[in-house]
Amino acid sequence: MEAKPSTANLVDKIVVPGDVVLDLSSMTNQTIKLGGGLRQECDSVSVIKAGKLRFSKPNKYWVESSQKRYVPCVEDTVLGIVVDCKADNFFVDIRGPTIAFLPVLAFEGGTRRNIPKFEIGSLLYVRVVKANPGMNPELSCTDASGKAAEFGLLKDGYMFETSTGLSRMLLSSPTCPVLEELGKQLSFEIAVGLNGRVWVNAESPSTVVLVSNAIMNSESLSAVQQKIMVDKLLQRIK
Amino acid sequence: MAAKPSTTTTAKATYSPIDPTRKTRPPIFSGSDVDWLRPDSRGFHQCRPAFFRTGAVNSASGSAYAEFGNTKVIVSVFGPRESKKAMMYSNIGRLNCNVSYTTFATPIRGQGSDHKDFSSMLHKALEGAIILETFPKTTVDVFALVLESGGSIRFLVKQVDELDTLWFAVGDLPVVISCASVALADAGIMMYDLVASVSVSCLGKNLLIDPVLEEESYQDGSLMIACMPSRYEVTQLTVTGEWSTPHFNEAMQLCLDASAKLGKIMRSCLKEAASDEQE
Amino acid sequence: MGLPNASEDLSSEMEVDAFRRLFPLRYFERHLAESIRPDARSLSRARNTTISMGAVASADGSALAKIGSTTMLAAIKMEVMTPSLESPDEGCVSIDFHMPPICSPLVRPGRPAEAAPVVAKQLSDTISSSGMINLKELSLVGGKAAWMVYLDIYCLDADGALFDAALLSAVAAFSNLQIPTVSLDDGKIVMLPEEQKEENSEKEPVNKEKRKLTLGGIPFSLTCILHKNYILADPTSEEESIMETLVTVVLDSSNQLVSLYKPGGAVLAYTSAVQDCIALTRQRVKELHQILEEAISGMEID
Amino acid sequence: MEVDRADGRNPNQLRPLACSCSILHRAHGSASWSQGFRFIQTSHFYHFNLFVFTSKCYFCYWVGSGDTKVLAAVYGPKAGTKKNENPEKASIEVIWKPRTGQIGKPEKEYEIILKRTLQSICILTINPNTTTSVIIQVVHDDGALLPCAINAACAALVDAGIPMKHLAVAICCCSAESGYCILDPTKLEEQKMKGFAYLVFPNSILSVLPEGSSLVQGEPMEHGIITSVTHGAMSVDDYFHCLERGRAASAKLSDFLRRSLQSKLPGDLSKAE
Amino acid sequence: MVGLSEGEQEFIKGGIAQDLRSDGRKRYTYRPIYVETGVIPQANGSARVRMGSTDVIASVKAELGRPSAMQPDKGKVAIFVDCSPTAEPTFEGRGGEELSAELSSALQHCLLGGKSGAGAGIDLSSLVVVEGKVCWDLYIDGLVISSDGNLLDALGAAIKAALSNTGIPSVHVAAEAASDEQPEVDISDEEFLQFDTSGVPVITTLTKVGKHYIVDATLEEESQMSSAVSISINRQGHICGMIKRGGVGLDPSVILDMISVANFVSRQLMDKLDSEIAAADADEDES
Repeated sequence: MEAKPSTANLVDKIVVPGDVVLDLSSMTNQTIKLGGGLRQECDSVSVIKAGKLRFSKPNKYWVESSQKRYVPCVEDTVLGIVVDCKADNFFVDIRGPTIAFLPVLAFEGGTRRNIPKFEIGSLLYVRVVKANPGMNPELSCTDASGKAAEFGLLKDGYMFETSTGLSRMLLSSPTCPVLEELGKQLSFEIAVGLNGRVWVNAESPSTVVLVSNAIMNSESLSAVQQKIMVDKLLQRIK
Repeated sequence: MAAKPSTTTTAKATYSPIDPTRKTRPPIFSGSDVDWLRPDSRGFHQCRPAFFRTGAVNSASGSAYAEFGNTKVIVSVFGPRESKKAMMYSNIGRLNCNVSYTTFATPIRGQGSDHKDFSSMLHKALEGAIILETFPKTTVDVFALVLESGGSIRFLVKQVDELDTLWFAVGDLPVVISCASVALADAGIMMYDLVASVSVSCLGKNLLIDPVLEEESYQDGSLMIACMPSRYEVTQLTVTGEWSTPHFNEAMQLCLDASAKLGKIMRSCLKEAASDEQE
Repeated sequence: MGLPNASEDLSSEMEVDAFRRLFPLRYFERHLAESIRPDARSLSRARNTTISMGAVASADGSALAKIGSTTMLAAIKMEVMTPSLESPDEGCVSIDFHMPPICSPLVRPGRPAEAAPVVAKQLSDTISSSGMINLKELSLVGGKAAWMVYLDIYCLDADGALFDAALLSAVAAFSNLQIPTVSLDDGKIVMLPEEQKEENSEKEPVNKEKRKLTLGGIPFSLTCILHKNYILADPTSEEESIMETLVTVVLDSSNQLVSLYKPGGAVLAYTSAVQDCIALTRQRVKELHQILEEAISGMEID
Repeated sequence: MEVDRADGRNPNQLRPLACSCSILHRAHGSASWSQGFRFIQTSHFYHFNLFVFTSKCYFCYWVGSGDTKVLAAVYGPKAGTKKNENPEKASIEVIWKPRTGQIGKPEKEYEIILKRTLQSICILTINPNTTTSVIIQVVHDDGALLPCAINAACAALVDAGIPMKHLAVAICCCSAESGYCILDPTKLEEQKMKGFAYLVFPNSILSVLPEGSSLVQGEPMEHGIITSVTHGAMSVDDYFHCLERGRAASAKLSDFLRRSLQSKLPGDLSKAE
Repeated sequence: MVGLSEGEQEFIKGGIAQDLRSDGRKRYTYRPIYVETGVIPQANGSARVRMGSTDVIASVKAELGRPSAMQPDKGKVAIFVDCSPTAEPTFEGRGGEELSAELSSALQHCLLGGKSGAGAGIDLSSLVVVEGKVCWDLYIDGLVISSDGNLLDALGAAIKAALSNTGIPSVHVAAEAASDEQPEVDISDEEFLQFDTSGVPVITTLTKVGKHYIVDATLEEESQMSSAVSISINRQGHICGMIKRGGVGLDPSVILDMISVANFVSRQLMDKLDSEIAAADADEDES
C-alpha cells in the first residue's frame, strides 16, 4: 500500500465509496460544508459515490461524478417536460425517480386568475424548491425573490439528454472550453439543466446541430481536446 | 394392466410401487346386509372420533387443527386485512377461501396443488354464517391445508385419465368446513353461529355417516350438509346420486343430528381454549 | 448505548406494546443491554425444541419438528425409478420445501413465498454436502431400478429460523424412514402385500434387509443474528425482521462444517464472531442430537 | 507446489480480471466483469472496452483457460417499492438471467444472496420509497459465478451513482481434501474439490484517519464478512484457512476495482486552467 | 352486474310476494321455452335452448377411449361450460372462468349421479364397447350465448335435448385380440345408436326472494335472491342431485318444501321439454 493519504492529497483524485476523506476529530472549531457524494459518520466523512473529490475554498467539499439518472436537489435548475396538467399542479418529468410537481401559482405574480397554459410535452426551465425524500419534488418558475428571472417555457430549439456530469461541466465557471470556443464564432441560445438536459436554439438549424454535437462529443475530453474538436467542426461548415 | 397407466401417463419416470392386486373389490352387500362392518369397524350411523384444537398456527389471527380419523386438516384465518386486489368498494367485508393438499396427503404422491372446487364450496358454506357487515372494505382470508386425506384411491384414478376427475370426492370437505369455522371463531370473526358439516354416503339401501374415501368410491349417492346447529339452518347442501324423497329426508335428518353433536364438540373445544386463556 | 433519541424519552410514558411496535429496534436493544430477550431467553439460548416421529400415516417416513412455534412437517414418499446411465447403482433424493398460505400472513395463495425455493435449495445442498445419505443404498436392482426419495417439508407455522427447523424435521423424517418391502414382478417392482409378508411364498422381496437407511454424518444447524456486538441464537420472526444480519452454521455430528451461510446483512462478521457462532452451534448440535435420540427411542418403545 | 492446476496457475493466483463500466447505453449504470479470458469469444468485445487490463502476453498464456463473465445493468432509482417491502427504505430488486433456459432454484438462491449483499452495502435511507433494479446477465460460466456477479453488480451500482457505504469484493475459495486451498476455481475445480466458499468482503479503503482507528474487534474493517456461502463439508480450520486466503485476495481485487472505476471517469473534466 | 335502484328492488320483491312478477308471470311459471336441435352439424348431437333472453347451446361429442381402471364396465362423461363474452362483457378473457367452473361442477353434480353411477341421467354402461378396453367418452360442452338468469336450468335442458339428438356410431369389434392388447375396432358411418334420454333428469332452480321462492328467475330477480337451491329430478320423481347457492342459511323444513314444489314444477317442465324436443326433431328431419 502506498503512503497514508491525507485530505489534501486526495483532493482532485478519484475516490470510491467507503473512502474516508476527512477526519473531523482533528479539525475542531472548523465549519465545513459537505456537498453531494459525502456523508458524515460520527467523526469522519466518507464517500458514498465514486468520483473526483473536490474542494473549493474556504470550506466546501464534494464529490464530482456523472450519472445518467438525476436525483433532485434543492436549488438545482433543471429542464422539465410537462406530462400532465391538473387543477393545482403541472406534472413535470425532470428525469428523477418520480414526477415533480409545479404548482400553478409558482409563477411571477401568479394568481388563481392567470394560470399559465402549457401543453403536454412543453419544455420548461425550472428551479427545484423542495426535494424531500419520500415526497414528489416541487418546482418553481421563479427565483428566490419571486421574479420570473429566466425561468419558464422554452420555445422552439432542440433538447437533448446527456449525463449529469456533462451538464455540470457546462455550467461551471470559468466557462467551459467547448462553450467558450463555440461562442467565439457562433451565436446561439443555450439552457442547461443540472438533470442532464440541454436545450439549444439558434437562427439556423445547422448551428443547432453543430452546437449539440460539439457538446455531446465533449464529454470525457480534456480542455485542449475540446478546443481541437470544436475547431474541426467549425471548419467543416465554413 | 391396471397399474400400467401410472407410468404411461405421468411425465416423470417414477411410479409408486403400490400393488395393483391389493385393491379390494367393493364390498357388495344387499339391502338386508345390515351387519356388515365398516373398514374402521364403526357402526353405520357412527361418526369418526372428532378432535379439534385451536391456535395451531401462531402467526395467524386464528387457527384450528382438526383430526377425524385419518383426515388431518389445519386452517389458518388472517384478517380482517386490506383486500389483496384493488377491488371495487364494498360496504361489506369479503371472504377469501383456499383449500390445498400436501403432496403426501394421498397414498400416491400428488402435486400438492390448490383445490379450486373445495375452495368455492368452503366459501359457500361459510359466507352465510359470517357477519360480513362487521368488517367493511376488508378481507378475511381462510386458508386450509389438508395434511392427510382419509385414505383415498382417488388420486390413483386421477392419473389414469383426466376424465375421471369429475368424480367428486367430498370426504375431506366436511372436516375442512367444520375446522374453518372453529378457526374463524378463534380469530374472533363475528359469526351468527358455528358451521358444522357432515356427509352421508348411500350404499344400496344403507346410509353411512361420515364415510372414509374408500367407502365413498363405492357409494351410490352422497349428501353433504353444512349447517348452523344452534340456528338450525342449512348453509350448504350438495346431493349426488338418486334419492327417493323419504330416503332423502332420512339422510338429511341423520346429517342434521350428527352436525348438532359435532357442533357440541366444536363448542366445547372453543370453551376449553377460552377458559385456558383466562387462567 | 443511548444515543439521544426521541424514543428514549417517550418510552417511560408509553405502553410497552405501543413502544414495541413504534420503536422495535430500541425495544430490543433495551433488552439486549440487559442480556435478555423479550421472550425471557438469554441471548445464546435456543427455543424449546420437540420432535414427534411418524406424524403422517400415509408416508414412508415422517416427522414433525417444532422450534418454539416454528413448525415443520416433513414426509418422505418412496417411488421406483430407472436410475440414470451415469450412476446406475444410485438412487435419488428430491427435496422440496413448501410454504403454504396457512403458515404466515405474508404468503398468499397462488404466489409462492420468495423464501421457499431458497430454503429448498439450501436444504438439498446441505443434505448432499453432509453425505448423510448414501445414494448407493437406494439402489434396488443395479441399473434397473432404484428408489426415488421424495422429501416434502411443509412449514405449518413460520416464526423464524425456518431453515433450522426444516433441516431438523428432514433429518428426523429420514431416521423415521421405513423402506417398503418390494418384490420383483415381471420386471416391475411392486409392493409386497401385507398379508404375504409372513408367508413369503412366490415373491421374494428384493430388499429384505435394507428396511432402514444408515445415516452418515447427521447435520444440525443453528441460525444466529448478529447485531452490533451481540449474537442472538435461534431468532423469532420478529427478531429476524428487525435485525437483519443472519448467520446459519451447519455442523455434522463429527463437527465438520457443512455450511456457513451469511447472505449479506448490515453487520460484518469478523473472525471472533464467526468463532462464537460456531461454538454456539457445537453446543446446539449436542442438544439436538439428544432430542433426536430421545424421539427415536420414544418411537421404538411404542 | 502443492497442487497442479489445469491452467498452470498457482493456488493463490486469480484468473486475469477485466471490468468495464457504462457499456450499456440505456441502463442507468452497467458493468461487465470477467475472470479469465476466452480469446475467440471475447475478441469482438474490445471495440467498446474502454478499459483493457491485460497485455498481449496474457492472451497467449491464457488461451484455453475458461472464463466466467457476467453483465450487470442497473436501472433506477425508480419510484415506489413493491408490496411487502419497507417503503421507508430504498428497495433493491435483483433479476438473474441465466445464459440459457429458465430460472430455477439455484438462480433464485443467487438472486436472494445478491439482493441481501447489495442491500447491505447500499445506503438505503437516502432515497426512500424507490426501487433500484439490478439485472444480471450470465455471459459465460466457468466457476465462481456468484462472486463474479457480485463484483459486476457492485461496479454497475457505482456506475449508476447509487449511494453506497462501501464497495464489495467477492472471491471463491476451494478447499481440498488435504487441507490446502485454491482461489478463483474453474468449474471443473469447483466440482472436484471437497468444498468451496463464496466470500464477500468490503473493499480496502483509503482513509485519512490515523492508522488503526478503523479496527473493529481487533481486525481491519475489510476483514469482516459481508456474505459467506459454502458448499460441501470441510473442517472448521479449513474454513478459516479459506477466510484468510480470501482476505488476502480481496485486497488485490479491491485494488483492481478501484483502478477500473478510476479509468471509467473522464480523466479531467473542466479544469483546463 | 345488475344495477337496480332501491325502488326497483322493492318492486321486484313486492311483486314476488303478491305472486305477480314484473313480467306478468306467477311464481311457478316458466318463461316460454324454445328448443332447436342439431344446430352444430359437426357434433354427434347438439341443441339450443332459449328461455326468454337466456340463450344456451349444448353439444355432445363422442370419442373412443379406454375405461377407467376403477370401473371397467362404464364409459366416461365430461361436462364443460363456457361463458361467451357476448353474454356479458365481463366474461372477456378470464372473467367468465369462475362462473363457468361453477356451472360445470353443478351440472356434473346434477346429471352424473353418484360414484357407482347410480342415479346418473346417462346410462354409462351403455357406452362400453369392450369391457375394460374400449368405451365411448362423451364430451358435453355448454355455451352461454346470452344470459338473463336461470342458466343452470337452461343448460340442463339443452344437454337433455342434445343427448336425445345424439347418435353414437355403432362399432364392430374385430376378432378378439390377445388379452393385454387393445382390440381393433371398426366405426360404422351409417349405423347410429340413439340414446335413451328418458332417464335424464331436468334441473329446477328455486330462487328464494324474501319469504317466497320462484322458478326461472331473471337476472334482475337473481340479484335479489337470498339463496337458491337447484334440484335435479328424473321421471320417477327421484332426486338426482342438489346444490345450494347463495350464503343465507335455510331451514331444513324449507328445503323439504322446496323439494316437493320442485317435484311438481319439474314434471311440467319435463313434459314441455319432451314435446319441444319431439317437435324440434321433427323439424330437423323435414329440413
